[in-house]
Amino acid sequence: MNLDSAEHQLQVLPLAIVEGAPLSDLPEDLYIPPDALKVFLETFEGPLDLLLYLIRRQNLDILNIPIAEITKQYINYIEVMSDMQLELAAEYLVMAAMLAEIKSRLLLPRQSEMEDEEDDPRATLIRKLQEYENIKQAAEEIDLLPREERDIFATFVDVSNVKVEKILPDVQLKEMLLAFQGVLKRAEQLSHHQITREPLSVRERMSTILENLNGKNHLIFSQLFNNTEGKYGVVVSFLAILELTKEGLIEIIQSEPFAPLRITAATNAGSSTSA
Amino acid sequence: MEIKQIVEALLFAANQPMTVKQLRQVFPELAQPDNDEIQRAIDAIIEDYRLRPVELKLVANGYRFQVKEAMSPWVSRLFSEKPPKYSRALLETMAIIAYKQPVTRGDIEDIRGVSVSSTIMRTLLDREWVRVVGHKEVPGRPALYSTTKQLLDYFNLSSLSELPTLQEIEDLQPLASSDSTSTQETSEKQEISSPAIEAIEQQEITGTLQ
Amino acid sequence: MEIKQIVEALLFAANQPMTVKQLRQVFPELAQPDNDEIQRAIDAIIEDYRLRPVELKLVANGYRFQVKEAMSPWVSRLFSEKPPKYSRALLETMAIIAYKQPVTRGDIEDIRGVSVSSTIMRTLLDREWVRVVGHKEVPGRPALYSTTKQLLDYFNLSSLSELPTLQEIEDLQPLASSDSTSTQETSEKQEISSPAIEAIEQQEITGTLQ
Repeated sequence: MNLDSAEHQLQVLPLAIVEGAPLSDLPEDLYIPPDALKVFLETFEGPLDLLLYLIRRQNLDILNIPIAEITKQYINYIEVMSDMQLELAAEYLVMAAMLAEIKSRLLLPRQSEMEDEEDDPRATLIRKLQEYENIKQAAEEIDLLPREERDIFATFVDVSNVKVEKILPDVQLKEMLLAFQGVLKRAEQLSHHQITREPLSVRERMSTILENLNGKNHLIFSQLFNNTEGKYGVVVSFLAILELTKEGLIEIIQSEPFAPLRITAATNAGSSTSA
Repeated sequence: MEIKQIVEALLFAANQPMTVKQLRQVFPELAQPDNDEIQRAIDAIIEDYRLRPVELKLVANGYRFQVKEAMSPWVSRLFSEKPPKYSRALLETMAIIAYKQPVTRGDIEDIRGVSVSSTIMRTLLDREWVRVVGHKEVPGRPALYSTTKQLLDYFNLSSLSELPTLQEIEDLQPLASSDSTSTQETSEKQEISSPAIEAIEQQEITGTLQ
Repeated sequence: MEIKQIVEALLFAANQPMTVKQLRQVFPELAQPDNDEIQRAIDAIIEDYRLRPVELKLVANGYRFQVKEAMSPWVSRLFSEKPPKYSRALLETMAIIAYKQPVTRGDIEDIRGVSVSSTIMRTLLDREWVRVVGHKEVPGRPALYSTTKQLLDYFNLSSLSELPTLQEIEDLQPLASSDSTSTQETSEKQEISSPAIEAIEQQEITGTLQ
């Protein structure tokens, strides 16, 4: 699938300007135009995948790959990548080094006849390529298997007329909080996920306002405040309205000066609230 | 594909009753059968299941498949066994909805870093711990989820603000039963301010909440 | 009440797959039909639904009613949310665990030639498709991963052997450029019926309800 799209791109995309400057010394045997190199890292699942692509692309026998030629092509890719200052996973460089080693070994006369197949880096490489290709194929086939959520759907048969009450799993509050603790720890590691420290009463109020708005055209701004809640309640409501506006979930509308403010559900598309 | 087959599949797959109109709307606009055709299909299905242990029944909100009344002694035996436990993924999802509401499924996935299965969302909705309070006006109009009063009642809280703060959660100790290694940590008294934490402590002493 | 009727009602009412044994245990102790009777009832039900849009299917955790695959274009129109898509990296990781289990993360990285992201492992564990079955006794004691019955259920399979067969690795012919003819290591059989896997299959996975 990815190979196809890569090939497709190569036919469609013209040679392009890379980062403002035309790329002049593009190796001729490079099969992907420079534009596609940008998606290189996402297209290929690693050095083995790239090598397989190079081999399959030329209908070569995996058991008899021309190491020198493949190495040259592979290294060309890597060079272009680094010219473009794309961040390259270390594995790609390790593979380049391995290929270079194999190539140099093949040029040298054999040192020892006792050398094991095990030690032959070419045999190791071929084995790895085969193993990876098998897994890759199996993964593709697995992806085609019918699966839940996409091809297979559960049946729902109502049992509410059954007299005995269904025993549902019990959850302790602490269990939930500990699970959340785990989430927070992970979120800390991925520093770009900030869990904001909104007071919960505000978030709760946000939900209430949205729910009250559900199915209605609008609410009058002043109706969102309940005087019996005192100053604190008014502040909570106000913060909730501001937060909802900030998150683009509601809009505050005033049709004319001094007209009552109205709150509506945000509408980017047509406001079809009926399900 | 026969209309009857499609209608039957839809009625089995839907997790809520479906009206004739709703069934019709599942068909592509240009190939929608009329209401009569749908109704005829429904009638035929009802007839097909006359002798089976499940039936297609018209309830207030539409048609749904349900287990026949006569089967309830057997089905109730099925549910009387000890229930399985909820997964950690479900608990995490529930906590995120509680603390970050109103949130879309995408928001939850962002925070958890993994996709949330439909089963989890359905379990939470079925249990009425979570509900849809609106839709976000972005492409796809994803549902916005919030927790419900039922959830608060379940945990014996009168308002979400009684839940511990994020800081208190970070300091939360693991469940006593699963942790036997650190003795020194337990001796350290925690600063406890939230009623929920107190409730938890109580709960741990007296057993279960329910 | 006929056994077949009861079994059919139970299978529809249970919202998870049921084994023959589980079905039998719903019956009162003194009136339990034997496994053969349950199996005959199941076979008869399967036959009854042959031409209907739903089917009774055997998956890893037992029998379940499900909407037939052919109906999916219609049924998916019922749900606004798109089914999740899984990346090649995730599918390949999953395939390696399925075919080579039990494996460590290092084994997976070895085969794929790249590092495995934590997100992928977490997604697999989170969906309960993969679990840790032990630790390899090498420095660092890395976790050993295996697939679960839930994974098979998800892919509508009843056993690992129904997975697409992995091609055998061809014997490496004597290298053209080298004169060495030392005997090749015979290619490992890639059949998925190793004793380890059978043990895993037999192991009861205590399914958690999501």
